[in-house]
Amino acid sequence: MEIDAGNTAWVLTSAALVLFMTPGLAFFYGGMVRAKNVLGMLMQNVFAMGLVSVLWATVCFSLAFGDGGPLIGDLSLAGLKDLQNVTLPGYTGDFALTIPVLAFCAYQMMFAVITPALITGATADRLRFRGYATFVGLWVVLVYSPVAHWVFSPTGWLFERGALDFAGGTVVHVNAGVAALAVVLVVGRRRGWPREQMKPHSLPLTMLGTGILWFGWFGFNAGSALGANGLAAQAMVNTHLAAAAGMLGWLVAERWKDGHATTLGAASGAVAGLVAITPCAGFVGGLSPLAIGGLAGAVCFLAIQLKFRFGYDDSLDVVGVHLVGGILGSLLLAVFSDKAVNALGADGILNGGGGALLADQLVAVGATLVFSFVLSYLLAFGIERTIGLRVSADEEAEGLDMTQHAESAYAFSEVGSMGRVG
Amino acid sequence: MEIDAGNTAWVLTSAALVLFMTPGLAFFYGGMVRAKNVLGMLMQNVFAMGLVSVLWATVCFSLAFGDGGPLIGDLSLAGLKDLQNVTLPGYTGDFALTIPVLAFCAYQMMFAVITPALITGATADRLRFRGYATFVGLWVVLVYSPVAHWVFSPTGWLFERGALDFAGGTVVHVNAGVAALAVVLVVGRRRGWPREQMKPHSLPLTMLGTGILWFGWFGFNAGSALGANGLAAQAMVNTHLAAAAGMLGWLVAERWKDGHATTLGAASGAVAGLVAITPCAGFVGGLSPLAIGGLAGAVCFLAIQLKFRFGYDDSLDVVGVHLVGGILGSLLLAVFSDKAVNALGADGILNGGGGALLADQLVAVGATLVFSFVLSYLLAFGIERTIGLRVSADEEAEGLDMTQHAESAYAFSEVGSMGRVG
Amino acid sequence: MEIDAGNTAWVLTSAALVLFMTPGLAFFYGGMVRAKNVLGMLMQNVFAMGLVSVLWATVCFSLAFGDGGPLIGDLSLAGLKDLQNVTLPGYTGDFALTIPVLAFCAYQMMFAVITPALITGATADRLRFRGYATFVGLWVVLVYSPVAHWVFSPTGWLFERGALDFAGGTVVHVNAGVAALAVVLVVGRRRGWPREQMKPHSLPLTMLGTGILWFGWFGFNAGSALGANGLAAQAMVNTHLAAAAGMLGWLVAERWKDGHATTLGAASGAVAGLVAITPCAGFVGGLSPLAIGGLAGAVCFLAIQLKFRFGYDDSLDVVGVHLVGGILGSLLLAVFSDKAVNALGADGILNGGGGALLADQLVAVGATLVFSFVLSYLLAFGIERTIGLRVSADEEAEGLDMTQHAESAYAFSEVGSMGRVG
Amino acid sequence: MRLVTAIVKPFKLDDVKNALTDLGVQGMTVSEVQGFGRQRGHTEVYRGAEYTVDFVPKARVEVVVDDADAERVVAAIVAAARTDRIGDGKVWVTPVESLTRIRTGERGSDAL
Amino acid sequence: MRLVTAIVKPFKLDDVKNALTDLGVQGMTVSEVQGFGRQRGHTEVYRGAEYTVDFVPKARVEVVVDDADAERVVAAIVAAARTDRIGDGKVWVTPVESLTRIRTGERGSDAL
Amino acid sequence: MRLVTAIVKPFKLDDVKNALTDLGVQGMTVSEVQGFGRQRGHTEVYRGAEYTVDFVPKARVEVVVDDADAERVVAAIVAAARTDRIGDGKVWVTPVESLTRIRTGERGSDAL
Ligand SMILES: Nc1ncnc2c1ncn2[C@@H]1O[C@H](COP(=O)(O)OP(=O)(O)O)[C@@H](O)[C@H]1O
Ligand SMILES: Nc1ncnc2c1ncn2[C@@H]1O[C@H](COP(=O)(O)OP(=O)(O)O)[C@@H](O)[C@H]1O
Ligand SMILES: Nc1ncnc2c1ncn2[C@@H]1O[C@H](COP(=O)(O)OP(=O)(O)O)[C@@H](O)[C@H]1O
Repeated sequence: MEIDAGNTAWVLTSAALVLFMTPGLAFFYGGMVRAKNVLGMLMQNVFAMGLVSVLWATVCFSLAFGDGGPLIGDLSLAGLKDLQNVTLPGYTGDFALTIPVLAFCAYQMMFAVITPALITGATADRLRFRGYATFVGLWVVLVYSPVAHWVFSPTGWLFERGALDFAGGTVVHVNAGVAALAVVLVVGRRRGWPREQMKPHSLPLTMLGTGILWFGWFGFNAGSALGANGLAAQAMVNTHLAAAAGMLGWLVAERWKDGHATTLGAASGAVAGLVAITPCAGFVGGLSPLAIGGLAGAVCFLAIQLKFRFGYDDSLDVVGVHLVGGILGSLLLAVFSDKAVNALGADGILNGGGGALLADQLVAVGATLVFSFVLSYLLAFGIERTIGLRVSADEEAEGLDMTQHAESAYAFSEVGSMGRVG
Repeated sequence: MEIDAGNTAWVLTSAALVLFMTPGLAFFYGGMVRAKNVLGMLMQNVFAMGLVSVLWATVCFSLAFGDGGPLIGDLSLAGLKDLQNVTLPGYTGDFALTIPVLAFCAYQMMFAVITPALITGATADRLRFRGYATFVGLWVVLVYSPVAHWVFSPTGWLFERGALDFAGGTVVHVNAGVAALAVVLVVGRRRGWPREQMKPHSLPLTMLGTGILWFGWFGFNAGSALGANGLAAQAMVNTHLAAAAGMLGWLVAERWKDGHATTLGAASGAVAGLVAITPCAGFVGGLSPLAIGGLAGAVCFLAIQLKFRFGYDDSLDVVGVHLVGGILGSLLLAVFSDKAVNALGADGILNGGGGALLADQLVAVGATLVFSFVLSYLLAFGIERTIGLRVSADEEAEGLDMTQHAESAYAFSEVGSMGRVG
Repeated sequence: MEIDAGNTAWVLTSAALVLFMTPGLAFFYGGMVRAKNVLGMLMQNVFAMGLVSVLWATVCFSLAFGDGGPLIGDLSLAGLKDLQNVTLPGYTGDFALTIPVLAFCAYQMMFAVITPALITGATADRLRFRGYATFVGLWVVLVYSPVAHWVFSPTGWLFERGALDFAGGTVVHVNAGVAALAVVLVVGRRRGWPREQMKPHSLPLTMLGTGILWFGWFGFNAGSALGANGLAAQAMVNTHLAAAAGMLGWLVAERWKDGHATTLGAASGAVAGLVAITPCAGFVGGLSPLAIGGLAGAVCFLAIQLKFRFGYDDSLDVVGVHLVGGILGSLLLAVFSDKAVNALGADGILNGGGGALLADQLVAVGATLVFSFVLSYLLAFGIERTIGLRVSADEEAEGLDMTQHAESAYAFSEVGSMGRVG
Repeated sequence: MRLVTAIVKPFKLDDVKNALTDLGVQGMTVSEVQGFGRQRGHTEVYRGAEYTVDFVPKARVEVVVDDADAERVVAAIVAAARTDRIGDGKVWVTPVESLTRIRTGERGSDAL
Repeated sequence: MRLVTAIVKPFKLDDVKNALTDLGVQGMTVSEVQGFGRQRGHTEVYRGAEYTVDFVPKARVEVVVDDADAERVVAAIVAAARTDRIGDGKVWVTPVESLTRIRTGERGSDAL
Repeated sequence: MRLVTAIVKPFKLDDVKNALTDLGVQGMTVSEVQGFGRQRGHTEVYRGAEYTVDFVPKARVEVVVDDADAERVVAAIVAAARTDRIGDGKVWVTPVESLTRIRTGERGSDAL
C-alpha cells in the first residue's frame, strides 16, 4: 500500500504534538511541587526525552515492532536499519501503513518517551538523579518495549488475542501507573508526609502543563488512527469530550466532598478523562466519551484519597489518576465499544458484543499489571541497593534543585540572589 | 464529494490549534490580573473548555448547523447522532465539505469554547464562580448558537444575505465583545477602579498567552478554509501580517501618546490585528492585511481609553479590542474584499464592488450587536438577581483564588506557605 | 506540477510551528536574564515578529526568492504581487513546488523572523530598544535576504555551487551567530561581567522555551522537505535524535567538568543538537544524527567557555551554541551525507563522496561568516554612533524593563506593587 | 530618637504613607511580613487535602523620628490603619541611639 | 515591654510558633530574611560558571512581650529552634517603650 | 550590645557585606524592603494608564555588635554603601539587652 501525503502530514503533526506533551507533563508536575524541587522535576522529564529517544532508536523500536514472536520483537530493526524499505511485521492487510515507517517510528518514539516520564509524579521530591536515570533507561528497555509489543504490534499476543487499546490505556497508563506504585513502595514517603504541608508552588505552571497536555493528546489519540480520516476525527471528538466531562466529573465530586471547585481539580479531572478515553478513542462514538470521561473524573478524585488511607505517598497522584483511570478506560471500552465506529474493533456489552471483549481487556490489564509491577519493583529495589535511588534526608530537606543539579529555579529579587562568581 | 486526507489533516490540526488558544487566552488574561485573582481567571477560561464542549456535543452543534430555518438550526444532530453519514444542510455544491463532518464538528466546537471565554477579561477579579458557570452555559446555547447559525451556516439568514465572515469577526469577536460590555454594565466596576493601581502581576505569563494565541490563530483563520489549499495559505499570510502590523500600529500610537513602546502594547496590538483580520482572512490579498492590522492596532489603542472617559470598567479591554476590532475588521472587509482571492467572496469598494457588501456587513454587525447585547444583559441581570454574579466586597478584597477556589497561585518561599495539613 | 493537499497541510503546519519558535526563543532567553531585564528580552524577540514580517512581505521575500542573479533576487515579487499565479525562479524540475507559493512564502517568513531574534541572546540586558529596532530592520534586508538567496534559492550561487543546507545551518545559525559576535564586539560587555553574578531569574521559563523550541523545530527541519513524505519523516527522526543526543552530550561533558548535570545544561545541549542537525536533517540517516547531536552537545559546552578566555560577553551563548553548532553541523554534513537518504543531496566522506562536498560546505560557511560579520559590524557600529545601540550605565543598572518600556515583569506581593494611578 | 514600627494590613499601607507624609515625615521603610494573631488564617484545598495557613500577609512600616514626634506619628498610624476589625495590627516604639544618613554622613535629626 | 527578635531556620518556624502559643503568646510577626554567618552558603553552576551564594534563607520572628515574659520567651524559642547544627540562629531582646493595638487604641500589655 | 540597622541600595549590599567581614563581623541578617524618601519612585505605563510607584527597592542589614564596635560598624557601612546620590539610605543604632546563640545557648558577646 502506498504512502498517502495527507495521512503522513497528520501523523508527523501528531508525533510533534506527542513530543510536546512531555514538557507539558513536566510543567503539570513541576507546578505542584515545592519551589526547591521544581527543577528536579523538570529535569527528570526532560531527561527522558534525551535518554529514551536514544534507546528507542538503537534497540527499543526493534524490540517493540521487530519480527520476533508474540512476546517480544527482535533486533532486526536496531539502529533504524534502512526503514525506508522495510515493512513492519503484522502491518499488512487491514493494518497496512499508508505512511513512511520512519514516521511511524517517530510517532511511537514519543510514546516511549512520555510513559516513563509519567512515573516521576509519584516519586516527586526524593529521587537521586543518577538512580533515576538508570531506572528510566532499564525500564524502557525491559518493561515498556515488551508491553508495547504485546498490545500495539499486530504480532503481539494481546493484540492477537483481541484485546483493544487504541492509544495506550494499558501500554502507557496502566503500565506507568503500576510502575509508579512499585517505585513508591521501594523509595517510601517524603519526609513529613502526610503531616507537613507541601502545597503546589505555582498552579499557573500546572495549568500551562494542562493546556499543553490537552493539546498534545489530540496527537496521542487521534494520531493513533495513523491517518487523516473519519476515524481520526472520531478519536479527536472523543478525546476532547472525555477531557471536558472528566473536568466536570471531578469538579462536581470535589464540590460535593470539600465544598469547592478548584483550579487544580479542573486540571486533574481533564487529565483523568483523557487517560480513560485513551484506549477507547477510536472504538466508541456518540456520547459515550461523556460517560467515560465523567466517570473517570469522579472515580479518580475518590481514588486519590486512598493514599491517605493506605499510607503510600503517591505524591502527585500517578496511581490515582493514571493507574485507576487507565484500568477504568480499558474496561469501560468493553462496555461502550462499537463496531459501527471502527470495523477493526469489536462490539462492547452495550452494543450486543457480550462479555468476550471484557475478558480480553481483563487479560490485557492483568498481564500488564503483574509484569510491570514485578519488574519495576525489582529494578527500583536493585538500583536503591546499588547506586541509590533515594536522596539523603539532608538533600531532601535542601531540595533536589540544589543538591542534584546545583541550580535554583527562581531569582526574583536582587537581594535573594546575591553572591559572587567563582 | 469525498473526503480528502490532506484537507482533513489540516482541519484536525487547526482544531487542535484553536483548542490551544483557550489556555492561551487564560494566560494572556491571567498575567494581567493581580496575583490574588490569577487562578480565578484561569479557571473561568478552562471551565469553558469543559462545560461548553459538553453543551456543544449535546445541543449547540445541532442548533448552529442543524436543519432548521434561517434563524436557528434544530435538534436533529443533538448528541452527535451518526454524523458519519449525515450531510450538513447547506454544505453542498460550492460549500460541500471534503472532510468528515465530525472533523468539522470538532473544529467548530473549539470556536464555541473560546468565544464566551473572551468575555472573562472584561469582568476580571469580580465574578462569582457559580454565577459565571451559569452564565457561560446559558450564553453559549442562547446567544452563541443562533449567531453562529446566522453567519456560518449557509442556511443562516446573514450568510444567505451575503454578509461575509471568514472566521468569526461577528460570530466570535463582535458577539463576545458586546456581551462583555453588557455584563460589565450589570456587575459594575472593580472596587477602587480607576483610582487604585491594579497592575499586571506577570507580564511574562501574558506574553506566553500572546504567543499561544498567535500560533493558534493560524488554525482559527487558515483552518476556516476547511482545506489545505491556496486559500488556506492566503489566510495564513493575511493572519500573520495583520498581527505584525497590529503590533506596529499599537506601538507607534502608544509611543506617540505616552512616549513608550511597551511589551504589553506589542502583545495587545498583535491581538488587535488578529481580531480585525479574522473576518477578512480568506477574502483579501496583497498588502491589505497590513492596512487592516495596522489600523486595528492604532484604533484599538485609542479605543481602550474610552472606558476612562465613560467610566465602565472593561478591565482587560475586551470591548476596546474585540468589540472595536471585530467591528472594524467586519467593515474594512467591505473595503478590501477581492473576488480574485476568493471566488465565493465579493468585491469590496477598492475592487469595484461598490457599497453592496458594506450594507450587508453593517446588517450583520448591527444584528449581532443588538441581539447579543440584549440577551447577554438580561442573562447577566437575571443571574445577578438570583444566584449572584458578583462577589462580595470582602471576597473581592481577599481575591477570587482564595474565596472562590480555596487555592493560592504561588508559594515561592517556605515562610510564605507555612501551615499544617488538615 | 500541481498542488498536493497533504504536502500543503504539512507546510502550513510547519509554518505555524516555526512561528511558535520565536516566542519560545523569547522564553528560553528571557528565563536566563535577571528579572529586571526579562521584558526587554521578550520585547526584542516579539518585536521581530512584527517588523521582520512586514519587511518580508514588502521586500525581503522578493530579494531572497525573486528573479535576480546568483547574488540577490529582485523586487518583482515585492508586496507579494499575485503570488497565486507565479512560479518561483529555480523551483522547477526536481525542485518544483507541490504547495501554493503563498504557503512557501509564509513558511520562509517565519525563518526570517527568528534569525535576527537569535542575536538578542548575545546582547542581553544592554540594548537600547530604538537602536535594536533599527538594527533588526536593516539586518534582515541587507544581511539575511542575500544569504537566504545564496543558499536556499536554486538560483543562488552557493546553492548552484552544490553547497547543502537543508533547513538553515548557514543561513540561520552561522549567519545569526557571527552577527551576534559582531554586535557584541561593538556594544561591549555588561557592566560587572564577568565578576558579578547574573544568574537566571526563572529556569522554568527557560525550560518552557526549550520545550517550545524542540516542538517547533520539527516544523523547521521536517517542514523543509516541503512535503509530507519519507524525507520529512527522516528529517523529523534526525531532528529529534540529534536533540536527544545533544542533551546527553552536554550533560556528560558538564558532569565530567563541573560534577553536575544541570537542567540548564540539558536544555542547552538539546538546542546545540538541534542547531547542528539543521543543515543535515534531510541528508543523513541511520544513527548519524546521534553522532552529530552528541558531538554538538559536547563541543558547544566547551565552546561557551571561550568567552571567559577571550573576554567577549556573549551573554546567553549565541556564539558558543549557534555559531559553533552551525559551523559544526554544516561541516559534519560533508562527513555523514548520504544520497540514499536524499537523491538531491550528495555523498559525504563516510559514504564515498570524498571531499568535494566538504569544499563546498567550507565555501558556504566562509562566505556567510565574512559577509555577515562585516555587514553586521558596520550596521551596529553606525547605529551606535548615531541613534545609540547601548543603554546608559544608569539605565543598565535599573534594567531594560523600566527604562526602555516603563514596565515591570512581576508583581507578586501587594506591598511590592503599591502606588497610585497617575 | 525613636523608631516607630507598625504592623498593618497591606491594603492600608497607602493610607498610612499618606498620613505620615501629611505629618511631614520624609521617609519610611516598608517590608512584607506574615502575621500571626487573633485574626485567624485561612484554609486551602488541593486535591481533597485541606491545608490550614495560620499566617496572614501584613505590611511592616518602620519610621525613625525625633523623640518629640513619636507620639504624633503613632497616633497618625493608628488613625490611618484602623478598620475596627480584628487584625488591624500593632504599633510599637523603641529607642534609637543614633541615626546617620549614608549619603552625607549627617547624624541625628539632620539625617531625617 | 520587650521586643524579642529571633532568626531561625525556616523549617523550624512551625515549632517556634507552637512553642510560643503554648506559652500563651497571642501573636507574632514573621518575615523572610537572608542570613550570613558561620554557616556557609552554597555553590550553583550555570553553563559551567560557578556562582557562590553566601546567604542562607532564614525566618525572622518578632514578638513583643511583657518584660516579665521576655526570658521565658527567649528560652522557649531557643529550645524549639535548636537543631545543634551551625546556622540555628540568634535571639536578641530590645526594649520597647510603648505598644498600641491599632484596632482599639489600647496601650501596653492590653495591646498584646 | 547594639543592633545596627542599615537601609542601603541593593546593589551595594555586597560591598557592605565585605566591609563588615573585613572588620571581623561574623554574621548579619539581610532582608528585602521597600523604601520611601527623597529619592522618588518611578512611573510605569500599562495600556496607556500611568502608574506611579512611590517605593524603591532597598536592602535592610541588621548586625548585632558589641557596644565598643557599634561606631566602627556604622562608619564601615556608611563608607561602603555611599554613592553620594539621593537614596543611599540610613543607618541607625538601637540598644540590645541580650543576645543568645540558639545552637549553644551562649549569651552576649560569645553568641556573636
Ligand atoms: N505580640 C506580638 N508581637 C509582634 N507582633 C504581633 C504581636 N501580636 C500581634 N502581632 C501582629 O499584629 C497583627 C494583628 O494582630 P491580631 O491579634 O491578629 O489582631 P489585633 O491586632 O486586631 O488584635 C498580627 O498579624 C501580627 O503580625
Ligand atoms: N551579628 C549578627 N547580627 C545579626 N544577625 C546575625 C549575626 N550573626 C549571625 N546572625 C544570623 O544568625 C544566623 C545564624 O548564624 P551562624 O553564624 O550561621 O550560625 P550560629 O548562629 O549557629 O553560629 C545567620 O544566618 C544570620 O542570619
Ligand atoms: N525616617 C525614616 N525612617 C526609616 N527609614 C527611612 C527614613 N527616611 C528614609 N528612610 C529609608 O532610607 C531610604 C533612603 O532615603 P532617601 O530620603 O530616599 O535618601 P537619603 O537617605 O539619601 O536622603 C529610603 O528609601 C527609606 O528606605
